[in-house]
Amino acid sequence: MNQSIDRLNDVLTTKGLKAYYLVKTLRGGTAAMVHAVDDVSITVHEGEIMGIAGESGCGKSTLAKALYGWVNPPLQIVDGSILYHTGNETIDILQVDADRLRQIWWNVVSYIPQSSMNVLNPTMRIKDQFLNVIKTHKKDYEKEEAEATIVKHIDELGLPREVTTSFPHQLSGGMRQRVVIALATVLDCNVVIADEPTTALDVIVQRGILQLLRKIQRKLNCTIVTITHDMGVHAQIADRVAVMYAGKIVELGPVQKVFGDAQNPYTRFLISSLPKVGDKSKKGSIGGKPPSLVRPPRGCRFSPRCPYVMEICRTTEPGYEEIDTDHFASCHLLG
Amino acid sequence: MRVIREYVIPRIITYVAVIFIGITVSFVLPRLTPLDPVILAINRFSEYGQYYDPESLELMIESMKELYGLKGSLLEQYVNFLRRAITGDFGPSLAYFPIPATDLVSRALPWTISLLSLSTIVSWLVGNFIGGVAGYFGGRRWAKALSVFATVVYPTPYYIMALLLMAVLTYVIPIFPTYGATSLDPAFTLEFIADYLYHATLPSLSLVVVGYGWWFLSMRNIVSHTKQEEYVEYGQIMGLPKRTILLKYVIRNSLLPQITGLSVALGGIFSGSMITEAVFSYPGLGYVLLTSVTNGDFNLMMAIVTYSIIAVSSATVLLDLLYPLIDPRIRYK
Amino acid sequence: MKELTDSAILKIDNITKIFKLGGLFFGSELAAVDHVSLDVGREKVLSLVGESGSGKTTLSRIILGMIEPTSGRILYEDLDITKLKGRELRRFRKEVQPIFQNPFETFNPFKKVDRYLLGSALSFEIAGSKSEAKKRVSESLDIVDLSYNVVEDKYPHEFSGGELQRVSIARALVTNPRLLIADEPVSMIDASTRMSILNILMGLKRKFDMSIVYITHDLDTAYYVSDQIAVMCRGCVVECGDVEDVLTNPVHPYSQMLLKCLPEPDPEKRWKDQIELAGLEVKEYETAGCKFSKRCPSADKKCLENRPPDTELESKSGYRFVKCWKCAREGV
Amino acid sequence: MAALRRPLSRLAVFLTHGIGITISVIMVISILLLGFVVSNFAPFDPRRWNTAPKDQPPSTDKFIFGTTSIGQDVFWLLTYSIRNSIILGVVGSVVGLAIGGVLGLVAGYKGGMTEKIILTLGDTFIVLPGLPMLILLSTMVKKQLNMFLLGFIIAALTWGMPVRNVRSMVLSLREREFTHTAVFSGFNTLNIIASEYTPHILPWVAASFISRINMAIGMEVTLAIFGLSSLAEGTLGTMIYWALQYNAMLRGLWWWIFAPVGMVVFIVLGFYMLSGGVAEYLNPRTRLYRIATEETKEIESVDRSIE
Repeated sequence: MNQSIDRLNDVLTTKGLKAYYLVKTLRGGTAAMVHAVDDVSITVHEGEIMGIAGESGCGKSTLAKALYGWVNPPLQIVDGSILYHTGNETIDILQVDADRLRQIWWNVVSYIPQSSMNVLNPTMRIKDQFLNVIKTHKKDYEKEEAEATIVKHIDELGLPREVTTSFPHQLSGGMRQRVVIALATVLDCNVVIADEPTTALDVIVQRGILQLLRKIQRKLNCTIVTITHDMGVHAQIADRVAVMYAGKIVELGPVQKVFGDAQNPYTRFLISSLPKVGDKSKKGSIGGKPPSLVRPPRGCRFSPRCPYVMEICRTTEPGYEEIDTDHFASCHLLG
Repeated sequence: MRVIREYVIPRIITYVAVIFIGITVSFVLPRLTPLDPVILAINRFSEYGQYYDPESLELMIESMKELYGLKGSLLEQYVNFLRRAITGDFGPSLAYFPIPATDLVSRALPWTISLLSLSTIVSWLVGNFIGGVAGYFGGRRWAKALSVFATVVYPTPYYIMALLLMAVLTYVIPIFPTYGATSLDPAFTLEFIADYLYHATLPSLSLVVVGYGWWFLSMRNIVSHTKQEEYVEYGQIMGLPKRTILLKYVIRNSLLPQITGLSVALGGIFSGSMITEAVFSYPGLGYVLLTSVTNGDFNLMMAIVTYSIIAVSSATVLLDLLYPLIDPRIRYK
Repeated sequence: MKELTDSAILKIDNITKIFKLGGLFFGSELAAVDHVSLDVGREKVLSLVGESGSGKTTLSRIILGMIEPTSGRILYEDLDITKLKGRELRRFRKEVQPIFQNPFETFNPFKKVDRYLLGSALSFEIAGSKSEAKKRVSESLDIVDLSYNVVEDKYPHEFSGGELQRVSIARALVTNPRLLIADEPVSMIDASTRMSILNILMGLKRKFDMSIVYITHDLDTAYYVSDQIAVMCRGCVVECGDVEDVLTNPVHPYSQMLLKCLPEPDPEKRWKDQIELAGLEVKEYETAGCKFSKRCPSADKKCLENRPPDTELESKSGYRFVKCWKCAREGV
Repeated sequence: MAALRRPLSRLAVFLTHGIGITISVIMVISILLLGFVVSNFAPFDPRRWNTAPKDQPPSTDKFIFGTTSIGQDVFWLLTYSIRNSIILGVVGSVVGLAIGGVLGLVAGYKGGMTEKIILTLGDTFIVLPGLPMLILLSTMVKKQLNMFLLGFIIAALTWGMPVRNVRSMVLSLREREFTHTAVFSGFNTLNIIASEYTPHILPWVAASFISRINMAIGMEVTLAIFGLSSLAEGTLGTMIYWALQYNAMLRGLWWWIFAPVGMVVFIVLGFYMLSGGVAEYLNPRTRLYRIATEETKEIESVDRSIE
């Protein structure tokens, strides 16, 4: 385990966060709201790796963008707040103006986007892309000093020195991924949000990247929020895991509890249903398809596909209770 | 060096092939048509009431055939045409007899080249830059206004723009000369340059205005796609200032296809400049072509066609070779 | 590889595919598939496993006749696939059907889906008339738990990923194929419906004695679905045999590394040691010897320079090979 | 009636798709009406000289567009010229597009040596400066020049670009998975090109057909300025030629030069905006979105694009 969990001061908390997409249909022009993130309240402890799991279309990427404060139409925050507790002050990233937001970015929170294999500017050397970031976010920017920081940071992360002078297309996918991670952590920020950091990578390279993330967390003592659908990745590096389904958090807790003793049927399905080398037992799949986020089903959103569905599940939404220390779940079975 | 071997040599081979095919096509096509240029020329003369007795007519036809290089079979004509063409000899010009066609062309070429390069560079830079900015700030009103202007200007053919400019700027507000280049002989004196510019403004203006429309619209189109690229969004996520995003991310990556666009458009721009010269009687290749056409000067026409093909394909190959210096991806390969 | 005449429906015999990169005449060469010989057992599921760039998709494209191999041949029953023409080519396309990775790319977005279902039935003379074709199509749709009216007059975008992939499987079944080539059929499907498709594929082997080549980068689904497995690295088959043997006690260092890097969904089984990642992986194609030698912990000079031989290892089913100098020496 | 409802509703959506399209459709329709309908009502053959008093300025009662120095009624002459120029434009555009399109298809689908030869030939014609070639060719056939021959000459010089565009489209379509699905569903090459590829290639062909009309009209006017167009036949180019010959501008007969020049700009603008609108409307992405939202009342498909 990385840090002992007793140091419980939080670095990030969201209260009742609702982030919807406003989508116009062509025909009648009637606006439809896609409830991508629907009333989510989570807390992230300082110095931990927090995993957010869920299938594609469950809204975890939207949550990642909202946490970082990257909200552009058609996405809009309908309700709730996102509070960053740094040193002495607490900032709600959703309320700050553009300039303040720019200061917060890369100093308090930085972001590693999905498919980071092609987010580097193809016609700009890696070094210049680093310099751009440092110049924008560091108060007293000074070229030589910045160059020194880059080289030190690159060495620390075990990347070869000649990476800085090459262009993105000269590097392999895995190497570009590591450069993006280095880019996000060059200014020692408090929280790093990584959206699907290893999805497009091979198994061996993925392991290298995950171990790099753990090394960074230990060295910079920062907090990392990793978002991925791969439960194996969460089991390997996360301290705590939150499982999302159709825009809501259905379970959240320490990784041993969530994997060892999952309370919510969907979490249990996510962990147990997937095939694993050495286990030939027949795996079933839940019927139906992920629910529409435009008109989410009434009551518990998993009810149309849940094997333990009860009458109450179809009518009222289950509460979100703490069943065990720091282990939350929402399901009527827990009643 | 691998890059030279892999990138340069194929370009040179296509360059030679294009010129060869171009010249062959321009040589063979007119000869395929059922008409005989000599008979055409004779008819034109006889139109002015000139009467020739049969043998002198026969003699004239013989010598005309010699002058036009129409002796012998198609293949023989072709072979000795090539042999002479390589040395730059296209036979004498009929309209300005006995001056060799090549001299006329070499005198006119620099005018065309200067007019062409001047206006192409200006319209390329202005069109691309404004197009890029308008593409990036799509929604703004001034961007929409610029787009409408470009949409109106772009499809207008060169000579129509030339006529419009001529009407407005020489007739309605007579501040520019209606025709001709500079009356002084070419020298690098300030006075000559001022006079040259004074005369070249209108022709190049019509080229620039139409050219601007093309580059503006194509750049705005490319930028509207580039600004949705992932690396641009990541630049914004990193909170880089708008200016850096616009210049170093969007415009820099959108300019690359515009360079290849330039080499493709060169053929068209070249023809466009020729028409403008004809309308403004600017002493470039276009004007010489106009006179050669009105007098049915076959040799001069062949010389102009050959030189234009060489000029355009050389510029295209030059651009292709310059391209790797600009786009790092090619250079690495 | 030993010639397995009777029990193999498909024999890949020393296939190589070299891609030319770069200019018109002088480009550099890359062996995407490098002297691969492999047999697909009759009524067996063989999974082709490897990372991206291992050549597994290129090999599958060569089997389906979409790409010309540079050298070597492939025998399907008695036909040499690389030289098929006319009637034989038609028979091949009837009996060997593909299933692609992205269901939304498998169907032309502007065409209705049933065009391909009915088209397969009619053009391979499975059905004489449209009504007969419709009956045959309903039968194959039934296998994937879909009915004809669900499919009729529908555009591809009107289905969810899982449904459309099932339609794609049904289309492949219309011509009663003997061999299915499934290229990453479930990698684009979300987890909850993925299992239903894997179960359908396994069902085909039992109910219709069909052989399947299952191409994937995901070892877990390969273990679940297949009987035999071939592990590919940079264009070569480094180890192949029964899935039980290969995945529970792998012999080749590369297979061992693959299994070690699989993220177990169990917090108790976390990786203990750090692994060293190769600097710039691009050069691996050009190694003369074993393609994995640059990253292999027990590689020596011999591994770097010359190609390792294929050594047979004893096994219950008598079908187990490995391509590695160390294993050849120690005769594991 | 129901069968008619769908295309009509599709047309309605197209017309209201964008302000640009509506304007361009009105412009093009008015041009076609003028050229092919109104011109038949000309009281006499406007091309013949001295059929109207000379140099009359435009007046509302007799000559709405005025008359020329060679005794022609500008308005009726204009309607004739529009028709000829449009015929010429369509022939030049279609023939060139057909040659280039077919060669592009062959090059894209066949590949190998045939592709290299076709491409090199095509590239030559792209690089070749069109004007001198055009002039060279038309001096040769000056006497028998009619609209169709002129159209063919223009087509012979402008087939280069479509080869490249169609070839790259076919290349990318050939790599798409649904091509293999079609092959394994037993469809032959012709069927694949005809019914699988056309919905993807159609938008470009439609838009390019319209914009190439502009190019053909433009080339004819260029020829006319050099006095090489068929001067007896009435086209927009020849109107400008005679206006220039008689220095209409310097002698203040502005309406004689302005009518053809203005009409060329009007036609070229109308067709250009129409081609842009057609390309945008038929563009696969927007079409898919329209099909998706039209049919499914639910906007299920819209969800999937939003993680």
